[in-house]
Amino acid sequence: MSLASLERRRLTVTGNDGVGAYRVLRVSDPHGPPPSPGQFSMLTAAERWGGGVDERPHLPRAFSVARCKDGEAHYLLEDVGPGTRRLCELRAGDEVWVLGPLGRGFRRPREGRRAVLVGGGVGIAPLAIWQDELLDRGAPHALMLGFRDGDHALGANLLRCARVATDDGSLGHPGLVTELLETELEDDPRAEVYACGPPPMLEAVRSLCERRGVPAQLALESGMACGFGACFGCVVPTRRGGYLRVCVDGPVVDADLLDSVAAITTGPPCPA
Amino acid sequence: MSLASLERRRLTVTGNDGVGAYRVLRVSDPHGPPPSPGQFSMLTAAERWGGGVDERPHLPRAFSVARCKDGEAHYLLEDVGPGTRRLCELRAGDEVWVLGPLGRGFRRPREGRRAVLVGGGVGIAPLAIWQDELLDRGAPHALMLGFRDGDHALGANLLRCARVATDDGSLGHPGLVTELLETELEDDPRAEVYACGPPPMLEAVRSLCERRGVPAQLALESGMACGFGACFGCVVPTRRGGYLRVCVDGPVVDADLLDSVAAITTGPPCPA
Amino acid sequence: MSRVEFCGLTLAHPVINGSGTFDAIAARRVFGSDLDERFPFSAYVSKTITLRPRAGNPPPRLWEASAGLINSIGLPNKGLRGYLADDLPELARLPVPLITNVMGSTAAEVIALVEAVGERAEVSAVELNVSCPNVETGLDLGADPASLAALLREVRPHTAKPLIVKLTPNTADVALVAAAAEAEGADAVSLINTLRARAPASHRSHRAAPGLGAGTGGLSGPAVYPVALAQVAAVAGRVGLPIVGMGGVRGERQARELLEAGATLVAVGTETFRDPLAGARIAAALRETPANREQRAF
Amino acid sequence: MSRVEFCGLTLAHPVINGSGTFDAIAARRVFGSDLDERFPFSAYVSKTITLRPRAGNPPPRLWEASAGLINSIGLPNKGLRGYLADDLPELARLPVPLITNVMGSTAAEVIALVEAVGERAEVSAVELNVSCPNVETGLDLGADPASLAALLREVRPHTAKPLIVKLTPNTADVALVAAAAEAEGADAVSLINTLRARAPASHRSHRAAPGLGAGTGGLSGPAVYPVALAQVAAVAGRVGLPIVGMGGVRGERQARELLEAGATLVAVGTETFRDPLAGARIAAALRETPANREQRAF
Ligand SMILES: Cc1cc2nc3c(=O)[nH]c(=O)nc-3n(C[C@H](O)[C@H](O)[C@H](O)COP(=O)(O)OP(=O)(O)OC[C@H]3O[C@@H](n4cnc5c(N)ncnc54)[C@H](O)[C@@H]3O)c2cc1C
Ligand SMILES: Cc1cc2nc3c(=O)[nH]c(=O)nc-3n(C[C@H](O)[C@H](O)[C@H](O)COP(=O)(O)OP(=O)(O)OC[C@H]3O[C@@H](n4cnc5c(N)ncnc54)[C@H](O)[C@@H]3O)c2cc1C
Ligand SMILES: Cc1cc2nc3c(=O)[nH]c(=O)nc-3n(C[C@H](O)[C@H](O)[C@H](O)COP(=O)(O)O)c2cc1C
Ligand SMILES: Cc1cc2nc3c(=O)[nH]c(=O)nc-3n(C[C@H](O)[C@H](O)[C@H](O)COP(=O)(O)O)c2cc1C
Ligand code: FES
Ligand code: FES
Repeated sequence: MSLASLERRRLTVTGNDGVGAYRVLRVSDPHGPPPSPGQFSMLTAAERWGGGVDERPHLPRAFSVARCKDGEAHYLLEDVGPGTRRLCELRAGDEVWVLGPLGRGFRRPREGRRAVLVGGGVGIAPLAIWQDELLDRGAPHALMLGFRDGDHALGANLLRCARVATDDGSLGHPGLVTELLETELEDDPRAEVYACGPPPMLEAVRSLCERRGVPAQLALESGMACGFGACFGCVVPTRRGGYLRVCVDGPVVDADLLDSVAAITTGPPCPA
Repeated sequence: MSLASLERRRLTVTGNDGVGAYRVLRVSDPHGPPPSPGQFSMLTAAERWGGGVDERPHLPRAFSVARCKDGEAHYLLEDVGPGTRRLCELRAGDEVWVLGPLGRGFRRPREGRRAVLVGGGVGIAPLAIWQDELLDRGAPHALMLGFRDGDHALGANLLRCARVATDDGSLGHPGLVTELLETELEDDPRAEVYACGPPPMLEAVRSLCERRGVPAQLALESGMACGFGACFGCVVPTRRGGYLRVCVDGPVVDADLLDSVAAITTGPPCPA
Repeated sequence: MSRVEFCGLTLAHPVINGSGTFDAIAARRVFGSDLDERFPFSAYVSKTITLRPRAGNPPPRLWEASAGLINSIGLPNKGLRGYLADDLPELARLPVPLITNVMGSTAAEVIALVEAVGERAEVSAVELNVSCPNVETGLDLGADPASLAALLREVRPHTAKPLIVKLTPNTADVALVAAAAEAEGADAVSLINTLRARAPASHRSHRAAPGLGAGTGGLSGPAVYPVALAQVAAVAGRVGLPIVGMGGVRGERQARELLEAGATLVAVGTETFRDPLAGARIAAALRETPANREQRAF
Repeated sequence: MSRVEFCGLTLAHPVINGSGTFDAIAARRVFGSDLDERFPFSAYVSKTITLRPRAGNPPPRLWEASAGLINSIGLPNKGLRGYLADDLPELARLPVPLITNVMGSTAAEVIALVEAVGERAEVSAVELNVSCPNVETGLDLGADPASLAALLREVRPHTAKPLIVKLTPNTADVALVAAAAEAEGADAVSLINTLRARAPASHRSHRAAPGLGAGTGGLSGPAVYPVALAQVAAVAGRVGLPIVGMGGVRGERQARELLEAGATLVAVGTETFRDPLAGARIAAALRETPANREQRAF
């Protein structure tokens, strides 16, 4: 796990490309600490952060590092509010403040288990960099991604060999990605599941894996003010009682730490 | 004097050109009520008003209509803070909210008097449209403009046949524009002075005209929240005691209403 | 959402102006007949009127803050007599009911104001400002339940018109103060007034001068909205009186949230400075999206 | 501006953290040795510690407001025993003096906390939180001069360490409350804590849920700065105690204005969430521009 510098870094945007309903923001970061898959950064546009709807955004926003390549960090963005809107506007040459990499990323599959990556919506982001690493290591794995429609499903092109499900049936399996997962676990119970996506999807993954006794690592989201454990704002309830901070105890947590992921759904901000 | 509509209008920027230290913002407004010289508008960028230094601007900003030509209103801008900075950034195709025209403009010279226009810095703006009207009417007049340096003095090109003074002597008369005025009034005491500029200049004009018994109309500035008499924030003290609201009783006022213009100088915002 | 009953008045919609944030007489000069044709509020609340004329505070009176405005206007007004003689006839021509806001520094002053204003047929309701932080009244009468109760006990009998008490937000527990107002016969409460605030010293002139002529002022605008919502909800949880909710309302969202928190009307202040038709815009939006509203309610 | 004396401590600069806005132990995990090498504050103020452990409020705990943040964290902490056993040894390794912030709902609780914390050599000063609006203590002890005085009269004798009282801004006249603290032997006051605020109901889930798990919360960040400046100036005008000024400090400008208004130290809270080195950035800026400062002073 890489440690972040206490100093947020002012980095230059090298590109911002539309991929279906998403954008991929590329930031030049040749000297930054290399992020582990599943880690995230807190991003703030260097200019005009604020002044959107309701005079927001004010605080930085959390984004998974989606890829790290050729001295650039990639972030996958979905415009759901004033912060993501502003970041979606950035173009090559603009600058962003980056604090990170933060949090705990994915851990390798337990001995004898094969990685099964399950993503929903913009939650495919950390799976991309994780797949990159699995491919580098030549580790066998399966990948299945769910999207609401065909435009969003174009995001699947950012990864390799994904099986795709769409809610509206416009591409791949018509239905939920967890249905694909169910079949997959049927076929190969010696899996270790890596999931990131909207809370209902994560909850479905969690309870499915629990029922089948398959270990799962869930990349959680939660409204964050700081990203480094300072505000105690990003908590989710744990099975043992009490709360964990998603930013420092996660975002990737073992599924069996949680009773349910549904409890988190009310938390802002937390896009589909 | 034109009446404004109660509805602020969303208009399109047609251009924004640098003129020395200033910018001229052009806004398409073919159907708006024609402004009288000396009237002003409250401007707000339609996008991203806010989010500058200290999360400002929040309120609209007042700008004299500097010219009205070919269905466009021109505004002369000097970047002195977050509001003017944002407006200076606007480019053709961007949109602004415009409330106006507002306030009371210049009145014609009294019978037998010749208009002498005296401007300082960005205060040349209302004199430009006033000169346009005087030229249209074939009314004889004199024009003298003061600037801090040569870069600002390029603003004089927006008007015709100006005598220029610069503080640093880089162009025209080295010194204050009020020195030019003094000579002018020496030569032609049957003048009516129209002045707009920073408070110390206005005060010098006021006391000079008072001493010489020359009528003067001063275009005042004052920090404004609304521009239409609602907030009572834009006041300046009057000679009779009490205050007048610059937005509805001015911005152009007869100099003899005031004891001194210096009292206004502390008021934000009020650029040089 | 269309007609609203408030203190016996039937209003066309639930959006009015905050006292001191819209001068209808000046606006008529500026906008002409447009003002009356598209009057943005369903009732008009006057600026605070005092017994004697006041010039108001020395400028500067305004300071823009982060997402807000600090003002130290100082309640300039013509005084009771000037108001009744000059302003009331003009305000009576407005197409909406008139609420007159008054403030006095003693019970006797307040009684004189409430009586004189209340007996005028043009005035539909009286709003009592017990909260303006810009003015040295010695005491802030509304800051504490006991002193407000004492004042209302004396004042209430002096008018049969609806009496709205405009509470101060600068208090430890606004719900307690509202309960005192209810107990002493207020017909409604309105809140929030501006938060006591200070602008930095201005360094523009040669000597360090305060950013506001009066040193301190009151904060309004979006910055105060979360405080307004908390106070309106707290008051609604405590008293049964109708509430005029205000403080940082910019658009439909805040208006709707205040109504959902228990307000009967919402008032718009600072946003009107940005958009004179803000009140009408918000009222129209509230009217247009009842379906949306129900959708969100289950 | 370099070394500052505060309550007998000599601090390297006048910028500290606001309680509950920087978890130095978590930060050490996140940033490693960088944390100690570039520690941004000249003293470290702990999160509020209570007698018994607290899990804190249910999420959501954060709501972004216009130019600010509403939080309802609910003072999660390990309780006194856990703090002393687990956290204190880790915090003692920080390169700066340690101030421990405590809160109790009765005088007996506060005494137990102040005694236990005050006797530890690692602790340089005790800050007493009498103001947290997120927690149902029944009473807000700091909201009123008399109840604060009564509390301090009991608590003060129980520690020889400097006692800083963190005042609540949710009060009618904070200067009166500060005067009560001074009279009862407080060594310093700190302000402002968050303003009582409410986030709108959230319509994201199927049922309308509150935007904050706890319903109400506290507002911080730039939105509250004009209120902080007014309260610090009011307190400085009334008491001779050193003041820790905070509330919406984002940069040098606000820090300097609070110092000019009478604060001895300034604390940074919400801005640290945006920039973990905000404290150091502001301290450096204060150090670098004394000339500028003098220029502006004549
Ligand atoms: C560890 C982590 C990793 C993430 N990775 C990614 C990623 O790779 N890509 C990505 O696109 N997103 C990612 N997110 C989510 C991303 O951080 C949010 O989408 C973003 O913060 C939204 O900010 P916004 O200003 O655009 O929208 P906001 O308006 O702040 O939030 C969106 C939602 O929050 C609610 N909301 C509305 N008003 C408020 C308010 N005032 N305060 C708080 N919430 C409000 C609304 O329901 C709205 O739909 C990640 C989050 C975390 C915690
Ligand atoms: C009738 C009228 C006509 C005008 N015509 C023109 C014109 O034609 N062209 C033109 O360029 N300008 C004109 N002005 C001035 C223009 O309105 C101001 O320059 C503008 O409002 C400044 O806004 P800003 O956000 O850029 O700067 P601000 O920062 O708002 O104001 C600039 C100055 O105000 C002070 N200030 C700093 N902080 C604050 C704060 N928080 N709140 C308030 N003040 C602060 C500072 O000393 C600063 O230098 C006119 C003003 C009036 C009243
Ligand atoms: C410039 C200004 C003047 C005000 N004058 C008065 C007043 O005379 N009487 C009063 O009761 N409230 C007065 N207020 C308070 C407003 O009526 C309102 O309570 C407050 O501004 C909060 O609403 P807002 O955020 O929508 O502005 C004034 C507010 C402003 C900004
Ligand atoms: C997330 C958060 C948690 C806080 N926790 C505490 C706390 O535990 N104890 C306390 O006395 N103040 C607490 N505060 C208040 C801050 O210390 C500070 O007084 C307030 O936030 C104003 O400063 P700011 O605007 O710089 O954040 C907290 C504030 C925030 C935003
Ligand atoms: S985001 Fe602040 S503690 Fe996790
Ligand atoms: S700017 Fe509001 S009254 Fe003049």
